[in-house]
Amino acid sequence: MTNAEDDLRERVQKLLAGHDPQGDRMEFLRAQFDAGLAWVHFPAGLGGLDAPRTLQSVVDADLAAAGAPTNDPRRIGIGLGMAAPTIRTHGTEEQQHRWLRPLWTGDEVWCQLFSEPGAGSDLAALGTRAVPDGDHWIVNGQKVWTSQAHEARWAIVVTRTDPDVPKHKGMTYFVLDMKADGVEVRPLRQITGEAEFNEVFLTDVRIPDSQRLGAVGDGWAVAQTTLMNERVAIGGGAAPRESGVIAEVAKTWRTRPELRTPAAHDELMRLWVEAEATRLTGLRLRQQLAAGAPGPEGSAAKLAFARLNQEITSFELDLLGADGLRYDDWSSDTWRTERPTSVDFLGRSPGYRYLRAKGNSIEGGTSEILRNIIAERVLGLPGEIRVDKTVPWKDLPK
Amino acid sequence: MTNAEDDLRERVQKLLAGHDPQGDRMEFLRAQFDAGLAWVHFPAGLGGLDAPRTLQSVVDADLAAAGAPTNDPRRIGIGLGMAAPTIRTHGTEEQQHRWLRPLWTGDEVWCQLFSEPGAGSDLAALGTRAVPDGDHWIVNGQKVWTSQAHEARWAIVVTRTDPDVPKHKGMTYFVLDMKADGVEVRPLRQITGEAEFNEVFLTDVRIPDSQRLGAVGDGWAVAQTTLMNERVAIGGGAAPRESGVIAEVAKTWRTRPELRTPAAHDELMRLWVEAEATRLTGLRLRQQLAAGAPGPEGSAAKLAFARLNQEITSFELDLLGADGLRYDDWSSDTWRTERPTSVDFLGRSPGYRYLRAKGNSIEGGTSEILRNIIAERVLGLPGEIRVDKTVPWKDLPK
Amino acid sequence: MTDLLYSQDEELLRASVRDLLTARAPASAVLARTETDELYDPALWHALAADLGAAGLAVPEWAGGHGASWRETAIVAEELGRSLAATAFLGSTVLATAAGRSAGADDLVERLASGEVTAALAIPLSTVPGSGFPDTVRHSHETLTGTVRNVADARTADVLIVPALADDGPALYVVGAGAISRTAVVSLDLTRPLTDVTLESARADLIASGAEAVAAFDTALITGAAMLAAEQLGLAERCLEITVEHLLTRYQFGRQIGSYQALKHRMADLWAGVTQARAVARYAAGCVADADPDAAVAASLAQAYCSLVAVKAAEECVQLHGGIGFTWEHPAHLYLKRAKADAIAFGTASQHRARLAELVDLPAA
Amino acid sequence: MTDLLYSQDEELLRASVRDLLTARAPASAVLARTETDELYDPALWHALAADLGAAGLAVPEWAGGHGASWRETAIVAEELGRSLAATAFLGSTVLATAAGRSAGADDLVERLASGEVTAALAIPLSTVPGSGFPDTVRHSHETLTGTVRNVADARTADVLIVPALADDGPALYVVGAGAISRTAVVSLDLTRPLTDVTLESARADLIASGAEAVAAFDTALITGAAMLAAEQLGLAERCLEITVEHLLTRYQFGRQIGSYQALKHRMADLWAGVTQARAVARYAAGCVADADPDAAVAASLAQAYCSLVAVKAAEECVQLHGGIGFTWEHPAHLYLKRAKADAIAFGTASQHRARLAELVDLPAA
Repeated sequence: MTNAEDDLRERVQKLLAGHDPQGDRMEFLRAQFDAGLAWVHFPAGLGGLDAPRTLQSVVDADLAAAGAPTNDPRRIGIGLGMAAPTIRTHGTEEQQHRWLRPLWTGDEVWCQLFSEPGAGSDLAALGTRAVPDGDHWIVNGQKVWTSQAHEARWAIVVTRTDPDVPKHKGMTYFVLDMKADGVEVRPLRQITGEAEFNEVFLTDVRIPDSQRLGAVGDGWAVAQTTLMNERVAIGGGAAPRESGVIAEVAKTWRTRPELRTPAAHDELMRLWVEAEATRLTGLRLRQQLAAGAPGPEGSAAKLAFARLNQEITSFELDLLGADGLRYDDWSSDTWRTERPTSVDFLGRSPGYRYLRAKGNSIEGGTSEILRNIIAERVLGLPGEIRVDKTVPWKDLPK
Repeated sequence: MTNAEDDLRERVQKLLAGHDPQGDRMEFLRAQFDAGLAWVHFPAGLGGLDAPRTLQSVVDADLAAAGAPTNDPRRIGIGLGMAAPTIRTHGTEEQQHRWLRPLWTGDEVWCQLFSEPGAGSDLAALGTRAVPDGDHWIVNGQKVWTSQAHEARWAIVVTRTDPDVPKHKGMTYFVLDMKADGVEVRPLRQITGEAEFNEVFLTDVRIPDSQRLGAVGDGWAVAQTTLMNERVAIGGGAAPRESGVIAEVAKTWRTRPELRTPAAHDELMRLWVEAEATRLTGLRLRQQLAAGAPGPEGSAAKLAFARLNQEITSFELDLLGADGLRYDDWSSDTWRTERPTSVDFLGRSPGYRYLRAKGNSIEGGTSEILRNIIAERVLGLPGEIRVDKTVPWKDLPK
Repeated sequence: MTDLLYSQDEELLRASVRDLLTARAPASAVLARTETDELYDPALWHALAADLGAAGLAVPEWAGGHGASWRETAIVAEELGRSLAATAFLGSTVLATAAGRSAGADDLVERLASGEVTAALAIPLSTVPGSGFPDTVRHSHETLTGTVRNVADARTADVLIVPALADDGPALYVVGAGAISRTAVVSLDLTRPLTDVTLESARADLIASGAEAVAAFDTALITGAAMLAAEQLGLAERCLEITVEHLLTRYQFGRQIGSYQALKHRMADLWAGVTQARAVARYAAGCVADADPDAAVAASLAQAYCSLVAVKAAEECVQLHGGIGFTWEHPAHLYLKRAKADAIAFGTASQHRARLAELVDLPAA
Repeated sequence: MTDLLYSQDEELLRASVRDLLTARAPASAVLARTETDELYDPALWHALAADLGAAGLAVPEWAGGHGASWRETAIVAEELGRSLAATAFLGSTVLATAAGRSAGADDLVERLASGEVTAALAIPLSTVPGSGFPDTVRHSHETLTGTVRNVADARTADVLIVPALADDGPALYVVGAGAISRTAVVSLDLTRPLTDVTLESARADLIASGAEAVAAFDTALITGAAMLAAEQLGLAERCLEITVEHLLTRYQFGRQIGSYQALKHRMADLWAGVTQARAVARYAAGCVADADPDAAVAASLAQAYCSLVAVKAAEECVQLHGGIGFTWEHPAHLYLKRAKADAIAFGTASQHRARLAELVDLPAA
């Protein structure tokens, strides 16, 4: 055991001694942050102790053993995974101190305003305009596919500040107050009948220049920091064999022998093999990360996950036959009010799984873009011929 | 029955009266040509009578009923299908009279010298040089994938005559005497172990200018005539259900019950369904042609045929298991001497079928090029960005 | 050999049906109706079934129809597959009419052919041709009792044709809608919602029994499978069409996304699949129209092939529309839901492969 | 959990093997040897098996080996899959060594581990793990009689390990090559040709009987399946590599063909498949090395997955080389033939799926 580790565990004990882990949750989390035990690799005063990142797991294990509360990382995933590293890398001292503590504790939820109706895979085509006005910017535009916009206090947002230069060069990155005037959040209903995501309309929204992250015109570079951290976050936990949607189908197979046919059996096993191969690939990726050698295998995992979820859920409906023709809930009365905060693949009907899985090859980078990335960055094949690199943004076909 | 049809049938009877259909084969064929009953839509004196093309089938049926010989169209397919229409469209009167008669009777076999090692899908990239020398051209280069070069008397050949203009503009089309000095034919061994095709090396070969088809620099347009006729020729006969490679597998399935597994059964039926769908597509295409409305469905048929042959033969090897590990003949002694003139899918081992089928998605236009053609010409999607249209041929990357 | 082309008359019929559906049931209207109490548009049905005569195409003139055939009926099915407008076509014009004609229920067939009455065949939509005669409804004391789940187009049907087991074996009955109770099913397919039908001592009129009832049941299923293939063809064609349109109008990275070769090749493959599906579906329609001995093979072949093409087309349509294709507002999801439900209707592709194996003597392991 | 990564030692071993094979068995030499009488290069075998110690990796030091494991042996298999040099590795170092160790045939194993003697296991290469003990060879009067078709690496083997049925049940024997007759098979796979082996009252030494013989037979098959997956992984990696190289050097229409997106996406999908195959093959090697109770599942999983990836990689290699890939001169066909033969070796993917179903309790219909 190293000295750094000893030191950290001592600090954990001190935190636990001074704050009841079963007491007020937010009070405890704030104290954890102030003790530098939030993300130990961050600097002192910003929730960390400049310790090696790998030691966070030691802290978390000891806290979990003591029954301490968590900051519910699923709920504040966008803040933790995307906003925080971006603020840390590109924010001023003042910005870091203002935002990181309530971000980590979950006092303030964050969302991400990147995609637009006309700028999906091609994020740099975005057209949300920000025009300077004294020490403020006036922002107009429409963002889409925003998770948790309806719960968020803050947003990270990329805007176009100079339409007269090529598209990658005229963008600027801000933090936006979701309570500001002119911010309208509308639920975006999806093919499953519900609305996980939102559209966000920005009409003459004023953002103080003090909420700019990075220099004017540097928005693309700042956004890369955000997206890089999104990609690292993909990969998932070490699930046991027969997890996820394959488990649902396997359960159906074992418990409903009347549905079995010889042809379905081979197809079930083909999918079982694919699922197990994908699981082992994920495990190997985790072993690589643990050994400090992250590889591009995450892209393979995401590609395979999307295809597999789609194939398995499609097979599940075929296998069920008559029952596959039925759905659980399209209710048009509830979709605006009962908003899911995460995907519930397993708690809903097979039909829901089939439909929701269609999003897996679109969200977080389409499978088509992933294949481009693999072909170009991993295999070294030539990039697409680009016609949009030197043309001013305003002259691009849209 | 029309007057034209009556007239033709009368001429057939006259031919049969004057020439014993069971007598000398070549004598009969030459007489058939001279009677204008070779290809009735050609002009008089060139094997035809300027009759409607559709009436040829009437002539052929009557001749067949009388036991007349055929010109063995498989053996002289390149001459009939590609050289003849090109000579007819682009040749001078003299050229047409010189070449068409012995071409049709089979006295002279033709081959096609188009593809080169560096110019496959991109035929217009070809580099075989033809340089004028008085009333001759001196030709140097290498051609490849030439069927029947070792039996051919004449070749149609496309050459580069001007390397300083963009590639489509600097080509010229010739008829080449395969017995000329400097023509060397080498068998090209393929993955099946045998050699259906040839490489043809041209070293200082002299071609009289009188053997040029079309104008100097018009070679691309002339070649289009040839290739268009190749594409029309694809489509095939009206085969009954369970023809071709699916018949082989179905036979194995029915006669060797010990090989059957439930999984293989579903795969067999999947392939059976694909084969039947492909057969019906071919039938529908023939009905369209018969109705005078040819469509682009031939491309779908060729794509499907290639994929299906490959999938079925691959399945056949899996089904056979132990027997699939064995081949019939790799003999290195015979491949140079025993040259197949057509593909014998059904007479050879399953391993041969598996390997030979790999060529189906390459020969006569790769499946990739076919997909481009469908996407662009049928669906109206944009063409690939071209970087080779305006650059002189000599400056293109190779 | 069956004619696999479309005749001029068929193309005229197609144009009329398409004009009607384009005018009266554009995608936005079809979507909007899925959340109202009037999913079915009675005026549209009247225009289609009665005015254009679509309900009586496959019924001889002496029986009150228009004396065309299932081949022409398939054209209507193709167009309805493109449109997705909710109608009683499959249940009434295809299944009930085919069963009624086979059973010789001339009065009922005449009323169906006029389009003024609609009927449903009380079988689960997932019933596979060649499967045994159903036994979930029993006949005794002149009445029917039992439950049938997932019945297509029963929600608004005036009468039901019910296959039931009587004391002396299979039989087919006609029951008035007033005599049954119907429970709406929350269906995967928003534009062809299913209904659970319960009969409790429901009064019923016998229309066929014994071998005749079985033949009518089999004929209805084979005809249904063949007409469904036409619907799947139309659906796939439309999905291909709107996807290509999207690829031509959507720009990313300064280029139409239809200029990216990977997408072009996927569209080309899909087009090839649709082209093959057309030949297969036409063959099935032709065989059913001609009562060809190959009809059972043709119908199963069509379901084994067209089901997969339709689902593939709808899935590609969703994927290549990107985020847009994942929204409720875009009609892509309506096609996806119909395509997937159609793939289960009358049995899955894999069930049809198994049936074909029996029909063409390629025995199971 | 099994370590799925490569250790530093393994990477060093890989480099040595690759250097040797690159220098002594380049593709042109491998192809040329397929048409000579010396397909197997004895000097190469000595360098690989004895000098680099590849034949003794999985044999403990006390038994005359190098005390590594099947995990390291898998590295050699990967490299041989890349190279396709014909060697006795699968027959002798994998199958015979695994069987011999399980049967406690220490003397034989020691000689095999040194690389100075090679052996083959007299079973058809297509034998599926979990299938019954073979009965084509019978033992009586101290001798063996029977025929075994399609034996791998028997052509040059010094001895054979023969599973045979004795009066009292399954047994394993060692037979000298002099006592058998061998008929060369015209094999699909040019670089691993098969041999039909006939024993006529051949003198044989018993090395195991009853349950021990069955265990040795099963162990050999599971080990063989796991090591073959490593070979398939190496083959797929190499096919991907040379295809990408070709896409970078071949120009059509003025552009590297690797700039065409449809081909890029196919390569990306293939890379993803190879990436998954690597995890699966490593898991199988690890399970076999550790005698993990999951080894049977891991080996069948590996065959069910890696077989398909290897064939796909070889088929894409042929197709994307265009005409060049169809010629005898280019090594693509050697990979295709090996990949297809490997897909049948120890059972097809579909047979392994059926076996997995039994192992993980997903019963057949």
